[in-house]
Amino acid sequence: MALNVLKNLIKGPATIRYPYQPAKVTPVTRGHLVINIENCIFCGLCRMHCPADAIEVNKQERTWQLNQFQCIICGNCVSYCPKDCLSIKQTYLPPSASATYVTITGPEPETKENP
Amino acid sequence: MSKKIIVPFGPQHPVLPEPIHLDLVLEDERVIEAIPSIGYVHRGLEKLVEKRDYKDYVFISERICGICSFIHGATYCQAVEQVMGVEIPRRAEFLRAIWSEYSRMHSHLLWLGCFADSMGYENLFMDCWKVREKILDVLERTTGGRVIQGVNRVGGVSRDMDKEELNRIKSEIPGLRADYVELTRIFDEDLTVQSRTKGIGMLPKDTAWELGAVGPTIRGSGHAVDARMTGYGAYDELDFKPVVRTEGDCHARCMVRTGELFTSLDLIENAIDRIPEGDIIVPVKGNPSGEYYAQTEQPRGEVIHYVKANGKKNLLRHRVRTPTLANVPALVQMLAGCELADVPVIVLTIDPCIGCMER
Amino acid sequence: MSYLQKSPWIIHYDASSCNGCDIEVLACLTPLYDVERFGILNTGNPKHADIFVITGGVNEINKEVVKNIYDQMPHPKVVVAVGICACSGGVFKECYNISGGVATVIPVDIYVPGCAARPESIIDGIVQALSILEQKRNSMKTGVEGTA
Amino acid sequence: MLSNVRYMELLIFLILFPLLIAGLITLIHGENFRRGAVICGAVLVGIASLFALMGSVTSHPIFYSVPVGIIGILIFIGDIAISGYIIFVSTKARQYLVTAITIIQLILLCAVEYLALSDHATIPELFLDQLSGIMAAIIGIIGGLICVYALGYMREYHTEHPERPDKRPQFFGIMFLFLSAMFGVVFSNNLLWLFFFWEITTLCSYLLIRYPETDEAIKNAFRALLFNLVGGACIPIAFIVIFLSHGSDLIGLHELVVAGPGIALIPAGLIGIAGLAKSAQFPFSSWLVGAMVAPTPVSALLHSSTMVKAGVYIIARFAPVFEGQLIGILIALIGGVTFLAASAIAISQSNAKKVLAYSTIANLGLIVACCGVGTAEALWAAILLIIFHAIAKSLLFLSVGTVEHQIHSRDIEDMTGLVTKMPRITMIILIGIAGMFLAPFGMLISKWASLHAFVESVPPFGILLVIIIAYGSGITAFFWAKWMGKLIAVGEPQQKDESHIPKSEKNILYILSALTIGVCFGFPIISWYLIEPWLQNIYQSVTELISLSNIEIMFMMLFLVLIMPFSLARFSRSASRVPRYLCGIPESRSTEFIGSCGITREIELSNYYLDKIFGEERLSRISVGIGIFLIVLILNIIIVGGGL
Amino acid sequence: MKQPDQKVETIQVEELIHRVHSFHDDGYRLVQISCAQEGDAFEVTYSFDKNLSISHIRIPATPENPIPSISKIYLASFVYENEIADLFGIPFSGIAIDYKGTFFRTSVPHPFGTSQITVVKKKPEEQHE
Amino acid sequence: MNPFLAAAVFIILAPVVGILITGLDRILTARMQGRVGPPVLQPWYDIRKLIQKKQVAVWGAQSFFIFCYLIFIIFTGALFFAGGDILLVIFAFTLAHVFLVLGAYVSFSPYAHIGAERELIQLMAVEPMIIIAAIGLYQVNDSFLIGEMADHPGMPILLLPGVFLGFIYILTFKLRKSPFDLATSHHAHQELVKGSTTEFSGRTLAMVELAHIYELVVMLGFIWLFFGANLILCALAIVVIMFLEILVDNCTSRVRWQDAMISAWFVTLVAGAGNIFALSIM
Ligand code: SF4
Ligand code: SF4
Ligand code: SF4
Ligand code: SF4
Ligand code: SF4
Ligand code: SF4
Ligand code: SF4
Ligand code: SF4
Repeated sequence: MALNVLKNLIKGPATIRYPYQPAKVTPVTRGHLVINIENCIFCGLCRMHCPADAIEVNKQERTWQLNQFQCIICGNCVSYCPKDCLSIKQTYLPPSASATYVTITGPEPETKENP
Repeated sequence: MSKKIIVPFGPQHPVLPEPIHLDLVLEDERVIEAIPSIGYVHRGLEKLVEKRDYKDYVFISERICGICSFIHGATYCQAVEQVMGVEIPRRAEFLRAIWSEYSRMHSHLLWLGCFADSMGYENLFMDCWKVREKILDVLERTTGGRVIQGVNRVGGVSRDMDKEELNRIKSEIPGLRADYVELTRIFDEDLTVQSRTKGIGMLPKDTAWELGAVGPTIRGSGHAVDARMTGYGAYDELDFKPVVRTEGDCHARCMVRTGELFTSLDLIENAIDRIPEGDIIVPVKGNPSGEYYAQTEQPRGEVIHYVKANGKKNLLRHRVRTPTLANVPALVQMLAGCELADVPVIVLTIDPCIGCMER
Repeated sequence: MSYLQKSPWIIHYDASSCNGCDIEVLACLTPLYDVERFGILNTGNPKHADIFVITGGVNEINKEVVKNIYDQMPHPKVVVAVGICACSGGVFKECYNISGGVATVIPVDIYVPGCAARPESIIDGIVQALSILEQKRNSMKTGVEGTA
Repeated sequence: MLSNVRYMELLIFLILFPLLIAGLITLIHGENFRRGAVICGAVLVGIASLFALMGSVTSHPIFYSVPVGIIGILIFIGDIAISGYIIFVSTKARQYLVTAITIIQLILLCAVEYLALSDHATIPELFLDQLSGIMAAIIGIIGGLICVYALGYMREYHTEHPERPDKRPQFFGIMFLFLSAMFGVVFSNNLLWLFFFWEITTLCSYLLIRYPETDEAIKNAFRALLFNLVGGACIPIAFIVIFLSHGSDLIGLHELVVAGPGIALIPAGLIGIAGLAKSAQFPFSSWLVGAMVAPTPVSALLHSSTMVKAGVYIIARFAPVFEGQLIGILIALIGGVTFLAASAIAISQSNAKKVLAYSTIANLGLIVACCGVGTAEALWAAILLIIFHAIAKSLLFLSVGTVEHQIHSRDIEDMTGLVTKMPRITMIILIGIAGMFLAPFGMLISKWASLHAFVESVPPFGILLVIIIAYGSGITAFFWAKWMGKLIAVGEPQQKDESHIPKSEKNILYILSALTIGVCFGFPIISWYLIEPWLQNIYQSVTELISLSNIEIMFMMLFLVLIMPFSLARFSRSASRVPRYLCGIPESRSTEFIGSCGITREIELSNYYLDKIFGEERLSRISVGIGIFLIVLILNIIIVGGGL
Repeated sequence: MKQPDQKVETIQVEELIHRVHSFHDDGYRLVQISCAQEGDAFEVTYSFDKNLSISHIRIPATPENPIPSISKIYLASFVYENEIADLFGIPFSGIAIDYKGTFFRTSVPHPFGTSQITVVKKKPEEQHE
Repeated sequence: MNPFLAAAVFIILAPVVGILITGLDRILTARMQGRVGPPVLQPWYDIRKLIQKKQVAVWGAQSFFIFCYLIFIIFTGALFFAGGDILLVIFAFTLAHVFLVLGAYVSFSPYAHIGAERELIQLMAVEPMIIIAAIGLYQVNDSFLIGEMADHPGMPILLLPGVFLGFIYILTFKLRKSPFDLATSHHAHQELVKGSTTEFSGRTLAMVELAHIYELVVMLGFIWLFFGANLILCALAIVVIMFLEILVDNCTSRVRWQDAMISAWFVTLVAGAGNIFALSIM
């Protein structure tokens, strides 16, 4: 053990000096969920299959709502979304001091008038 | 007047990574009686199976435990697949085996670290966890999650490893092996570690069997009980020999785990050599009906996932018999008559996974 | 900057998590992340601790335990809820035995998301907690006792 | 200052007056009379002994021949009477071993008397020097206080144990008889006298130990008798040796010591063995532990502060003879082994009186070790030890007795949190304990002195003793500190209740605590005016024993220790209260928690007793073995030395 | 790879002790005891293992009639029996170490023994203060 | 130097030296574990932080005993550096520790209680060796006065190799380092939580920490005595010994109390007592 210890001492620390150095990320890291609301058709499939119940979809008001502090970033919704508008970003959400941190992505007004 | 010391040990206690409680009755520092009490992590997640789609439930089953998370997910999928009669692609089974073995290594390294820490060997704890980060790097690189991988799906896995990745993994193995040799040497030969582990927490061969211990706990007492020997998934094709020690003390259980680090590396190498090309997932249609007891080997021992379904998209019952629960009777047995200083050491040698024990 | 910010000692408790976040909290102490750089020590004893790092959604019997630990911590103190479970209950929110987030039991100052929360996230969370700690100390000095 | 003759009258008063009181108390029953007589007697004896102490200051030893020749005969008759009584009771109780030894002793004594008749001694029978003065003061003051304390104690004792026969008149009679005998021991110059008084203390001890009249008490009383007789039997042998080889002129204590090691060594060795038995050194120690069945004042008087001191007193008298001699070294080793082993055994005991008993044995061992070494410095330490120990130990015994009557247990474990129930008594016990092992209190000063003394003397044996003390002091700290901890550890505060304690008991305890602290301040004075002149007389030249700067340091420490408690109030207010840490289990300020199986459990926190390492039986067996080995070695040297 | 189907043998409660005894005498290891509810009926399944092959026996159960504990034969059964007693409300008689309902302390008694789903939706508003 | 001046210098400078050494110790430990570690002044920050915290206690008397502990440790150190009698220094040291133990007992809290018992076991293990070291130094210097020992022109260590060895052995107890950190540990993960200090908080804990720092300096003072007036060598020795202590701390697990106590006694007997015994024969 002594050898090991001395080796550590000589080799210098293995520490990543986060936050002064960037954090480790890989291309497949699951950081947080984002939506490209333009394509969303508010079908609610993502809501149905979210194991954490983190999504609310309101078809009438055309809102898609994510409780980011409830989403477990499993990516299940991504695989169920018919329009592929959901995706997972590699950066993770920063900690926050507010308890009910809820992101509401506002409705995209209809551009096409129905006849 | 009795000369007793009655001490509550846990639920919040720095040597316990997870809450469990023991009423310790001591005389000087000798443990006269140790009665465990659990339930501090009982969430009742099995009940969620009645609410969630059986496919989405995979993510919950993964969160039974954050350490052997992968194997929980895989075993659940395996159980559902058996009920539904789904034959999943061979490549998926190999991938599951590779990730399982990585989980096992990460779990064992984590355990070795906590074990060292329970004896007050902080440096060794740090070393073990340093090596463990290398395993986590591989897991994150291949699945996207450090501790919760989230790649299991009913019908296969959701992520593949390409040729390049497999080669990279393989090329990293010799380095890991060297690290393991170093760690094993310390756990095996260091005098203070020996004085804290040899002859401590004896679990004789017969008792271990009688009490239904599983995993390294029973393998340290001389029984070759390892669910991988049943050849589930890809294990039927991999060369596998369980690590068994006969001493039945804390040191033996520790050495079983260090031995299994090498076995896991061998299995991974083996799997990479033999992994077939092909799909990684098959579409699963319909709802399950029937029941199945899926049995796999977690780092802590054999786990049983039981599913029962009646043709609805929600299962009727999901029940997990985790290795820790099976090892609790053995723990009670081992604690009687030990020293207070040995309590954390002995508690840790069953590698208690309270999270999965209580679901 | 006060000395409180230079020497935050933490206590970690697993109030019914899946372990994923716990091991990440532990990982913060280990060489790769080494929070002792910030003077952070894991004391394991509420009476020495300044920061309560808590994981998991608090189950039935843990409510009392969590409250007890919180009460035993001397002022000023902050609570950091690590992981989705601790923030809101996460996947287990609807379980019968889960109260749904630490905030249902004790006041939480910082929420660290992630399932499991990554070590970097946890470090960020603790660093954010430090300034809250400082605020609480100031309000304590001016006579207004910290919350609860 | 009084004249010499006055002093002699004082000595005779001190011997006879308690005897008178004893007779009165035994004959005239009635609570109030007894009360008055005991208090008067104690006060007068105390004052007289103080006079004796003052008389011994600065003056040379005063010798005095009793003008009445018949007393020698009376003493011989007394000896025979004592032996006869012992033979009577021992045959009745079928303790034939005791009978046999008494008969042997009687035969030896007759031989001595035969020799004495043909060679009538012309030495002064009584004398007074500083050591006698100190001893007399201890006997008079502490003994008197204990007798007064016993008044209240024995009343409670008999209400608690109605089944035991109430023989209080005899009890107090024997107590005073004992005081008388003790004065006799320390004032006698004629060894024949000394032996007579010596035998009386043995007898008193026997009678008082069997006072409760339980089977255990009777058994232990006979054990005490047996061991003391075995030791006592060595004294007549010593007389025979003296008479045969040097004639009656050396039958005086002073004369014998002055004669020097060449002549006195063998008798001194034999008398030393008697002293070892009386001061309960291994292998004789078990009688003292057994004696703890007696009521607590008896334990305090006989078995800690006075009678056992007779044993070390006699060894101290012969210390100059032992200096640098093999016999002295062996005696010192017995003391050392006893100190170490008895301290170690004390760790495994939870019975407060047994702890006190073993610690008494240990301290006596240390004194014996100092005397065996026999240098001026060592003797200085020994006498300081005698003083400090007598005061602090009697304080401890008496306060434990008081606690015992209040909580109906003498188990240390039952004293948890006593500080809330009986804060004053607890303070007193704490002072007593601190006096036993903590700097800057008495025993520690003496330990410091003995270390200084041993390190230079009789190499390499001195170093051996130093090593023994080094180990012993750690061990001592362990068992005392854990007891202190028990007293102040407060679980659930109890109702404060000290009202049932008799006033007399409380006052005695206050006086003794004051004395304990007082001698710490006063020890330089005692040293300058009493001990150093005495040593000067014996050793001619005495170097500076304790430097002024060290005294200053000790005073500084003492001062700090004494002012510290005044800060207590500040601290007890400043913190806000939170429940104790129970791993997160809520506790709500009581000492209960809900444990496994939903059972509510009480926290219990016993001390450690480390039975596996310091078990009584194991260690006793080993150390009795060593003790016997060393005694046999001494006897061999004596026989060889005598034969040559 | 498809594993072979599993056979579960249903027996009567009365036979239980006898059957468990014979498993024990044959050198089987107790693997687990589980319980499931279907409609109003409960079933308790015991699994034993020897030489890598598992056998299951099953008995019907009700919350009214206690099942004899097998902890005299396999001590380890006490964990499973306490668990089933607490979660399903099915009583066992003569458990070697009986926690008397404190093994799993749950917010609702016997959460698995009631037919209504006890999963409740919690609002984020339910917060401290 | 004037003894009073020396004592004053100790009281003022010891915390500075002690904090620097402890800080370097923590960095070195971290480096040995492959970590970066805290800033050098971390122990100082810790103490200041603790003073700023609100005070909580089970019983107020706890703080009283700890205050006594601190005062007597400082007194011991002052006495030491003023050149007093070494035996008195040792006894004052014991007195101080008894106060610490009593402080732990007062709360009637399980872990503090066990910590107190273990603290006493440590005291029992360590005390013989310290006294023997004092005696050994006396044999070499012919004086019990530290003042005179410090002026020894030669190197007492040459005559006292065994004593020195034994002293280094028990130094591990005194510095609360693995494998002998029985009663309380710098690291959280141990079976006794924080052992004897479990129930202390805020200012009380700060006093404990400060006392530990004074204690460290006193213990290093003892090492100095083994090198007499040879200051450079002494400084070197202290560096080497501290390094070795930290190395051992990092290379061992905590042993059980039986092993700790018996081994300490054994080493004391063989190395320490053997050494002074041999010296007395010579
Ligand atoms: S990532 Fe998972 S938890 Fe998050 S919203 Fe999508 S399905 Fe729900
Ligand atoms: S599944 Fe996709 S398209 Fe449907 S609501 Fe969700 S995000 Fe919109
Ligand atoms: S032991 Fe249990 S909790 Fe741990 S990883 Fe395995 S399945 Fe998960
Ligand atoms: S044993 Fe512990 S670490 Fe492993 S899965 Fe269970 S809770 Fe997690
Ligand atoms: S409800 Fe949330 S916090 Fe509780 S266990 Fe489940 S996921 Fe974790
Ligand atoms: S947030 Fe995720 S990883 Fe963390 S405890 Fe909860 S389920 Fe486990
Ligand atoms: S305490 Fe016990 S022995 Fe003493 S008097 Fe009372 S009952 Fe008798
Ligand atoms: S309830 Fe009683 S018998 Fe049962 S486990 Fe608890 S203590 Fe033992």
